[in-house]
Amino acid sequence: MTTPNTAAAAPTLSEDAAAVVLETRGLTRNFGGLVAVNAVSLRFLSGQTHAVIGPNGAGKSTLVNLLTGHLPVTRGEILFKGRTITNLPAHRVSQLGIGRSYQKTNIFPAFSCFENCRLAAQSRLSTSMRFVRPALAYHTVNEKAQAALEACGLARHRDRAAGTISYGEQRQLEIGMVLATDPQLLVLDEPLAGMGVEESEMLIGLLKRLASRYTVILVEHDMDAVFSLADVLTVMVNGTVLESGPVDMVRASQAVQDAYLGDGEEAY
Amino acid sequence: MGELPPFLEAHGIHTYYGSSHVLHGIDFRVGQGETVALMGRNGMGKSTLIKSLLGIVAPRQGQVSVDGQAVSGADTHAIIRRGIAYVPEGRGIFHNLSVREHLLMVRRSGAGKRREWNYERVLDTFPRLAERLETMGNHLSGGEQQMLSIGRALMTNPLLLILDEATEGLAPLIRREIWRVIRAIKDTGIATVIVDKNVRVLLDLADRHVILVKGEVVYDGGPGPLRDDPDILKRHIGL
Amino acid sequence: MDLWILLIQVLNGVQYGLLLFLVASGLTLIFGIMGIINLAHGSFYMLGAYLAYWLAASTGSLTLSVLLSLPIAAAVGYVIEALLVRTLYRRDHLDQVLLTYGLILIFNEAQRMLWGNDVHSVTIPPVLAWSLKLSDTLSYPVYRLFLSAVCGLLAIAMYFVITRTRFGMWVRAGAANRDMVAALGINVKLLFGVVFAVGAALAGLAGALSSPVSSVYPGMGDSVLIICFVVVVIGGVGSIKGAFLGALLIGLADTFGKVFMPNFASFVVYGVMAAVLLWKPRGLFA
Amino acid sequence: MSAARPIVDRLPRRLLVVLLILVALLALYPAYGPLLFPAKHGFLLQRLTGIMIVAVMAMSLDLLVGVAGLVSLGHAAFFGLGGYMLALLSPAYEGANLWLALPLTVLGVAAAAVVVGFLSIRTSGIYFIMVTLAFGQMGYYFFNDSRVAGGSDGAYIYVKPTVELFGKTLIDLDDKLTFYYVALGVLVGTYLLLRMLLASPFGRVVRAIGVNEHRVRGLGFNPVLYKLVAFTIGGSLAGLSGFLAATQYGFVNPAMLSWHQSGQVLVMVILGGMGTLFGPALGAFILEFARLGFESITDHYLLLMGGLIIGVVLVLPRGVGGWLLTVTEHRPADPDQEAP
Repeated sequence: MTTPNTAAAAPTLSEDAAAVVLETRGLTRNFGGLVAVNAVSLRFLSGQTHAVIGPNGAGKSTLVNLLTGHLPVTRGEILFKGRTITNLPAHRVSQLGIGRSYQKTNIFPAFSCFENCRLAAQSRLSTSMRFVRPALAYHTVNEKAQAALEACGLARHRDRAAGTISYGEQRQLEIGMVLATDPQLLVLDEPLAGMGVEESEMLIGLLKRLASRYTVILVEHDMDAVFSLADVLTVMVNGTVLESGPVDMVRASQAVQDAYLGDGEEAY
Repeated sequence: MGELPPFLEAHGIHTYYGSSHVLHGIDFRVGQGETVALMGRNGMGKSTLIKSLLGIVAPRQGQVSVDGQAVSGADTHAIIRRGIAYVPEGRGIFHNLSVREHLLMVRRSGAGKRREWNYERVLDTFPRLAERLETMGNHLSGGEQQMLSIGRALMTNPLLLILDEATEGLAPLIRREIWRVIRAIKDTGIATVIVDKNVRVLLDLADRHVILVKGEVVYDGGPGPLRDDPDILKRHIGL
Repeated sequence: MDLWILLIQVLNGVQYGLLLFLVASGLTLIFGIMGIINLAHGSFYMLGAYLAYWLAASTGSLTLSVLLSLPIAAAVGYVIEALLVRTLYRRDHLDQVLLTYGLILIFNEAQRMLWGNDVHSVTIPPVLAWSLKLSDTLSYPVYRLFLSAVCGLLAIAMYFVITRTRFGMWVRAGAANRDMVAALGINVKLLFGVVFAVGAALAGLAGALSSPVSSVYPGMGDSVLIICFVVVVIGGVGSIKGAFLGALLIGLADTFGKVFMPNFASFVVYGVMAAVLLWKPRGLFA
Repeated sequence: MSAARPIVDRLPRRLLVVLLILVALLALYPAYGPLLFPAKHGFLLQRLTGIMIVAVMAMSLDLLVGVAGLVSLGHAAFFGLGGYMLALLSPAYEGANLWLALPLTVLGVAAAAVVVGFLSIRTSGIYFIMVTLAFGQMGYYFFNDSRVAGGSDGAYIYVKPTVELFGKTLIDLDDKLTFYYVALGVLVGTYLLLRMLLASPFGRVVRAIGVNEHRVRGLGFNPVLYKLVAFTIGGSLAGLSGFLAATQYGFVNPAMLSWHQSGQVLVMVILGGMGTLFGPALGAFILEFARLGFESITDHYLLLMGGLIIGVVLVLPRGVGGWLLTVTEHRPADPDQEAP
């Protein structure tokens, strides 16, 4: 079994402290007696798409929630560009430039698609404690929202209520909202969950475009998508890192094969 | 292999979550005493199919019958009472009930006054539970919760046991233990529907395999063709 | 001497607390298990009190009327659950607040139509209408002791039912995860109906039992409702144990508040609640 | 929280027309009232004034309940506090100076709302309902049990506040007709103020919190801050409403702060249609007119009120305002609305 630190030995980038965007050190989270994330130490490098896979209950979602401040950490540290962000509340993490999407579609269904993105873009105003001028009169915010809407391919649904577009489009909107917050790092939590075939293909296209422009942490179930998108792959099982490294290496690993197909020795 | 007389039969199940069309006209049957593996990647509709069969989610179209009786539209408890026990994904353990209470709250004889499974036998089967009788649900480990969920299901003396991801997220030793019990249950002649990621075990254990892709059945048959042509699995399930 | 007065106050506080518990336990169960905020719960308390007064006047026996008011309150509760509350399970809490608020108005008006606006008193049965002499100047009414004993016994019985019986296990399981209860083959609709009816019956019983002590008057359900909500929230919504301790806490706080801060007694009760919630935002036992 | 919270950016034109007609009917009432209801005109004028004042409170509560998702059952505390501030600021036998009394009242109530809000916003759901109820009841018993401003008997405000500029009386609040128009002005003004707030960046955030607070935090806003400011604004407007009510009746008593008052206004908000602003104001009129109507039919009007409320819950889940929005929004063919 390789150590998690092999992630840093990715082929495309040398290990350079400056290139480490996000790092976890011994990150641990307990729920009662259950250790959902257990001493996870990972490095996420600038410009890379780093996928995290693993069976249900492996701790992927908990990891995302810890990285983005949605859950407090039990033990360990999280560093963003060298500064600790451990246990910062979610809104502060977001303001630092870590944008996340959610596994379960998490939008404002009654608002128009544009308003969803506009609200996201508005979060980058110095403050939203502005009471008099209409929100729609802030043109830079509008432009950012429109750009995000176009980037996620929903410009044609600009004025439709987000709850009325198709499920796949809602997943796209979810990503559009993240883009509208000008993130430096994207944390995408199962962006393909529950999508149809054509919808998946469309979204994978979108993710590919994003992968070339952003540093991405991608938590996903869909193997095809992961293999076609990721530079680095981390496999989690039972809250711990089973393997981490370049995609092809991890893919060939026996331990990973077993985690997915069973170890065959499970005589009963 | 001759077809077993059906215990549970479903035809043309269409289920929606809101406007999202999840199941596209599924036919599904379980013979008496038959072990059926329900397979497919995440999000393909396996759990939704089970919930539709049990009336936990109301299908928009389709018929379900249990033991020859139509149960479409019936309340969940009434469907369950026809001899089905359900071990849900996530185990469905009550945080505020002890192990003992979990077992006693559902103790009943099955169809035809069958009483094969009782408190003592369940505890014999899961010795770890016997050691933790007064422990509350939220203080059990994942493996203990899983054993309790299965033990609780057996207390109802079912004719059909549905196991949704019963080995998910468990340590290998515990998984082995769970598989041993499932095999033992199968051998007592209880029909089972098993959803699991462990394809190798399923190929060995199940009489019949149903593979779902995007809410449709793409394979329904014995394990033979799946063993002979690994491509089928690779395409629909595997790495 | 002071010790006797203290004892009397403690007895009063405990008696009030136990009475509150009878009402609050139903409220907390109905919210904890069924997810229903039932503002009309106090109306069952009022119903019990008026039934006791009315039946005692016509049958001449308070004991009989208390026993009769119990099934009547349960039946009214069951019918209301089946006709109205059942439509609200999947609805917003605010719809429940609004509908049960409407029910309060109807109950209050029905009370006025049937029994008028007067304050009525109910006579204590002769067997219990005497006082225990504590000292030369102090005595304690036996009926209050009897009331505490009955409420205490009911609390114990409830504890037994909840912790030891299958029905109790279903109720607790329902509070944790009602869909799973149905998936185990238990008729949740019926369970909910019964819980609602039992809650109504307990509140009605509390009203009937306390009628000789507190008299019977219009709007009596509203004040008990609010104080019971305080009890439930202090204890943690859905927790019977919490309701019990919360009820005793409020009973004692109210009684001693009246002794030590006669001008701010009610203020004390709400102050206790605010303090508890600031310390534990989800109550003591949530 | 309910995901189907209606969004009212621009009112449908037909609805706007309906609302303008209603406002015009109110504005012209003093002209046609004496002709239509010769015997009851004075009474109705007073009643309408009172309803408009309560409608202001209902809209202020809608900002909390319908927009921010903060279900407060203690809103009357701010209403009552506004009234008591006026009573305390009024010298014994002369009118308070409005230029002083009004800002002081609003500031005082705002300060109380900041404190109560700061303490209650930590909780959520039914706990928030109950904490606000507790604070409301604390306010009630504070005025009921203490000797402040007459205790449980309440206190009279013998002379209405004076509105003077350079020694000249601008507005005579003692004049019933003048006061009627003041109330109408405040009603329309509050509505427009809240509409402005809702359209602002602040309002958008608060509205989003009411729909999905978790997501708002994920986008980088601190919801606690926005909820606190919204709570304070809502409380202050309720204080303004209480100030006007005390001015109208010349009397304050602890019942102004009671949970009954909070509950009644909450019913106006839900019945009128949460989150629509105009709906809760309509709710105030509907409930009060229903009461007037039922009172004239039977002594047991509460029975009918209860039935009306239950009926609305069962038949109009989004309240009267939500229903009005749906019927006036009726757009014939919109190709973009077709599912792809």
